[in-house]
Amino acid sequence: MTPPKKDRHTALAWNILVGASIFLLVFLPFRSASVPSPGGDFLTLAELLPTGIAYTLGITLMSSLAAIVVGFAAGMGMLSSRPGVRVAVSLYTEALRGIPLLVLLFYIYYALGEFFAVPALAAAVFGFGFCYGAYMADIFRAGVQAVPKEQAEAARSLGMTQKQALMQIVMPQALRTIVPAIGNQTLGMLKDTSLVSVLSITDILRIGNEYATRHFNYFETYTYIALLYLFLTLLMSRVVQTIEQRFNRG
Amino acid sequence: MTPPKKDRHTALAWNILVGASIFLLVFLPFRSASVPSPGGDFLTLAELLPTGIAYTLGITLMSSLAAIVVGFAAGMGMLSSRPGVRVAVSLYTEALRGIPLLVLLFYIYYALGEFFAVPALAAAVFGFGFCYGAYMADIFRAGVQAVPKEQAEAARSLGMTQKQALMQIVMPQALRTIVPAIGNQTLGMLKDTSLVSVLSITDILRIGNEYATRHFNYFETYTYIALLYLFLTLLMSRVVQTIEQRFNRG
Amino acid sequence: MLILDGIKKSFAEQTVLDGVSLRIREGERFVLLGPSGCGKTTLLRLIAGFDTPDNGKVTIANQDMSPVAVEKRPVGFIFQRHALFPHMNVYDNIAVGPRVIKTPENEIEPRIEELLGTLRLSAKRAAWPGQLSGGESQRVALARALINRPRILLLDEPLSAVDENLRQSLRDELRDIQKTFGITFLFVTHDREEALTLAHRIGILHRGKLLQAGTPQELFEKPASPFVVRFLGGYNRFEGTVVERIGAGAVVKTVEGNRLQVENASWFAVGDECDVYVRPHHIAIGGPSEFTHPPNIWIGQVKQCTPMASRITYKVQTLSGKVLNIESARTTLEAGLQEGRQVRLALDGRYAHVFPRENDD
Amino acid sequence: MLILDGIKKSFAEQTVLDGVSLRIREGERFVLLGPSGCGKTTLLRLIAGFDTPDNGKVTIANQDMSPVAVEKRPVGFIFQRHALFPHMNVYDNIAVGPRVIKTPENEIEPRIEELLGTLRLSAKRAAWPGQLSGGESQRVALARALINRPRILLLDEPLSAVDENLRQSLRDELRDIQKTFGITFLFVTHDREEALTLAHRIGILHRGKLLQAGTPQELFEKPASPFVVRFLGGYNRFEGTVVERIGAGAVVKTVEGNRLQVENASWFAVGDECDVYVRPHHIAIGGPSEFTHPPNIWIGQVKQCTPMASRITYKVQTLSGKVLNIESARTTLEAGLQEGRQVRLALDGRYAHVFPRENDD
Repeated sequence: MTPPKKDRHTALAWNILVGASIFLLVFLPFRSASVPSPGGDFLTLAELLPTGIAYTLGITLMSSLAAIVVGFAAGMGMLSSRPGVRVAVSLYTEALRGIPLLVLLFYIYYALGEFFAVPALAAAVFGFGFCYGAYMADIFRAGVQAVPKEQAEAARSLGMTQKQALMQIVMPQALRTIVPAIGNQTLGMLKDTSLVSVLSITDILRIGNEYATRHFNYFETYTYIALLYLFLTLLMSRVVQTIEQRFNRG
Repeated sequence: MTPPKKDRHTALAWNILVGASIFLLVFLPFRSASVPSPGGDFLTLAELLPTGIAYTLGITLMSSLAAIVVGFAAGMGMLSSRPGVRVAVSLYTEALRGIPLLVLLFYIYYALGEFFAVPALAAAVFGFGFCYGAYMADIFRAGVQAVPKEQAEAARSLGMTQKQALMQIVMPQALRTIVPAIGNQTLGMLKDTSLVSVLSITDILRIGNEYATRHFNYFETYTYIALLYLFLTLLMSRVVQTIEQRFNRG
Repeated sequence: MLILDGIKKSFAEQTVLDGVSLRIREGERFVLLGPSGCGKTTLLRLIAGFDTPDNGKVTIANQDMSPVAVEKRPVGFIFQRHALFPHMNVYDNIAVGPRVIKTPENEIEPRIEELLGTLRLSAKRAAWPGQLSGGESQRVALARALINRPRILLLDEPLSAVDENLRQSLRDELRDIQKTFGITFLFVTHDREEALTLAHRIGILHRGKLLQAGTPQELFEKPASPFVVRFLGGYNRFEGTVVERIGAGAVVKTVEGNRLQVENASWFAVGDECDVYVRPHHIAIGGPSEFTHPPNIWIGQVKQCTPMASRITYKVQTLSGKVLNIESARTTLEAGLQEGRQVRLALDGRYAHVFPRENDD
Repeated sequence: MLILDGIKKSFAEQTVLDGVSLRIREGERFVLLGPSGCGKTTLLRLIAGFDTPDNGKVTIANQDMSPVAVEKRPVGFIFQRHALFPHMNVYDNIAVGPRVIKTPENEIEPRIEELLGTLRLSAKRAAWPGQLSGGESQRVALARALINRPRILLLDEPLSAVDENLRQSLRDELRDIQKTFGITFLFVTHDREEALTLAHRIGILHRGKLLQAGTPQELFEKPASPFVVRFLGGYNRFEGTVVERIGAGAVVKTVEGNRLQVENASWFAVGDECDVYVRPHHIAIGGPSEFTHPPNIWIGQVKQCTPMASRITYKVQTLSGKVLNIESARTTLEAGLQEGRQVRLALDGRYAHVFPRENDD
């Protein structure tokens, strides 16, 4: 996906950044721990964070699954031969792409919360699923459309029905472009999960916020938090890249 | 950019959504105004919002300008013949793309705030500028690289120096792809400005939050806020589309 | 075998096929030849069932195809880029057809092995489509289609994506395979040479109409329209008026003022406006002392002389100003007549084709 | 005019040009012909200064080009897709060169007007590049290059992106423009016919080496290497051994067992292994009673007979099993010899080219 020209420098930058963030992630907590804790709390940031990481990664994973389900359904709807279905899907995708994710989260949690109690975690997963689903719909649609039309036609002329051709011939090929693109969306989600901190979910950022406020230690805490996110996204981007390469080769 | 196949349904969806949001934006405030105000505040949401809209749009505009400046510089750095420059730019873009925008805003406002006082507005514009700049760098790079190599070579063989060829021949053509892409980034920024509400800037979302909390009127307030964002992004997406079409035609 | 009857098809108000009727015989290699956009691929797709005609009927082996779904039609289709399934190896690609109709694997295997043997593909049984050469890929596509035992094989420019220097040998291979299997071929191309090499009969399609169908020989000797002449090779066109009738022939006076005696013009009367077509190799070229006998001896000056491997092509300007294309065989070591030289030309009136005046393009 | 002296160039360890030396004369149309990847475009780019040779020297009009920057070289470059600047109209495109060196507008205008007139572009003065036809776009590219009064015009396959049926007329136009301006042309192409039509002299480039440079006539009659024979047209290749010397000629026994008497083989001794090339049109074909006189009368069976507009091509299998390509002029109304017929062949030993045995590709 990235043009080959810049690959070498990007790879170098990746190595430097991963190295630096590991170094600082290991080094910084010890300094933090030595700062006197006015709140009387003896837990260091590093001890508190595993919960946050679990929430962040857990929400990312669940949201990604939700978005894939929504996106697949909407994407197939875009390819439907019935105009009504296509208009309905367009309404959904255009509306969801027009509303900020943070507003959507507030809407689900507080506004819909007036009618039935929505747990924060559910609100987060629904919000991400519907928001990202609107983008993933396009990924599924484009993936199917990127498979040359002759593939389906060849399958038909060899005796397959339309559905057989879609599932046995077109989809396996479409996944080559769909899977890496979903990986990139999930990477974006990993960063966007920081928004759930406003719903009082104790993800990485929320824990950082609370720690920083309690200890009046903003600089080191936020540096640590930023590096942690950087480390996680760099790691995940490597995973996505590997998937991408495998799919491009295979 | 969008494949022609879905254009018709997207356009229809656009019309329906704009129509519906205008209708609801006009209709809802009257109902809201009739709700008894427990806080004794007689201002309606509609009266409070112009400030929020001004902040939201103002921050979008300033951030976009900042990101264009940063992105142009970084993009040209990517095309530099000096490897050191290219690595430095890669470090910047990879790092900034790996840190969530919300974390970046906290970092600038609170963490760097330990050393020098950063006004919230400045923190927002800096955060957006550097975060989106990392993406715009790629837009500028790709825009220049998308111009066929022969354009620059033809210019050279007609007597232009390398710099003359870049500025007089390549750049004017690169803008055709760069300007619409910047428009799309700015559209994303418009939505992302909702994050500045956490820095206590009274943008649309912040005003909505405060109003909803004070009046215990979550459903109608957030519906109104969501529709307002939807209306603004739909409007802006039409502007971007028009620019895109003009650039593709010209 | 295959009968097309008054096929019409439009897309978005544009007529692509405008009443095409055609009969193709069992075991024939029939080539549909025409420029891009003439409707030839559309016609093939209608036969395969990928599209539906607005009007007219497709009959294969005495069966009307209108109610038959794509997957049930007794046709094989070979695509431009062969359309092998990239996620299956050669064996599985070929097995798709029999597997869809639930043929037991132990029946499929010997059939595929036999086909692989016949088509020199046995060593490629487990290869992936991406690892095949252009020729192997074509043979796999053929095997995949042939295993279903179709009544007719439809080929949509399968050689157009192939490298120039491979094309000749793939063409020969296609011929051989058709002979081996004795299957009816309907081949579509825009490449004249390909059509001439492959076809028993050629149908010339232009703007959705079948202008002529016949053997290559018939098309050259009795072209049914000016387009057929123009499309099948180089030509000189003379606009003129019939000034005299001689037996079945006539004398035409061209707008430049030359007199041209032609042999086959029985449909024309004195005074009729007409276009006369003469192929470059039907004009003999010689020094100022040659061709002393009328008719059709013209004088000119060589403007351009290009030696090719087996021929020399000339552009000669006649005294009247008209520039003629001339082609002569290159059987001697001579370089041909130099540019600037005065020459005499002899136009062979036996091979001139006369048509009523055309005014469009 | 242009002198290339031992030009070498490698990209990433791959040798693209391997010591090319060449002299091009003032006012000459020189065509560099070779298959894709032979290094011809690289050579052109080195002359223009877009790349730098690893070794060797480019001299234009007695001036060494090594220290001269791209924008200062006295060359014009015509790109494959013409590379007109899409954001400028025709006039401004042409004006780029003079404006860069700050020529006053009132001097530029008459020069452009004159060029536009000569090139039949006056009506297109204000048109945008996207509105031009292929031919107009080529003329604008030429005007843009010519206004700078270059010493030599470098053309990098400018016709390869053009539609097949336009190509012939654009070729003629290029010739005419070169004649009008009398400028030196260095034209690069992979298209044999294009080269033959355009060139005073042709240089055959293969794998970074200049195999031969000469007039088309010289290349056909005295090919310097087997590649030159093969690249310039159809051929039959016979592997054999010299079994007898006769004057300057020899008798070659082919591996299939046929005897082939050739005329020009003075470099060979009895026992030498050699390859003999005979062009398809240097083999005469006739019924069983023709060509009764030796030498080089072979017997065979027609496997394939394809009538083209002016020629008939055959594939004939000789008794020894070898399949020959044969081409004969088509001057009669006859359909040619039918497939399956017994025929006699007469190979013309005067036009056979003999080379030492080649073993690679």
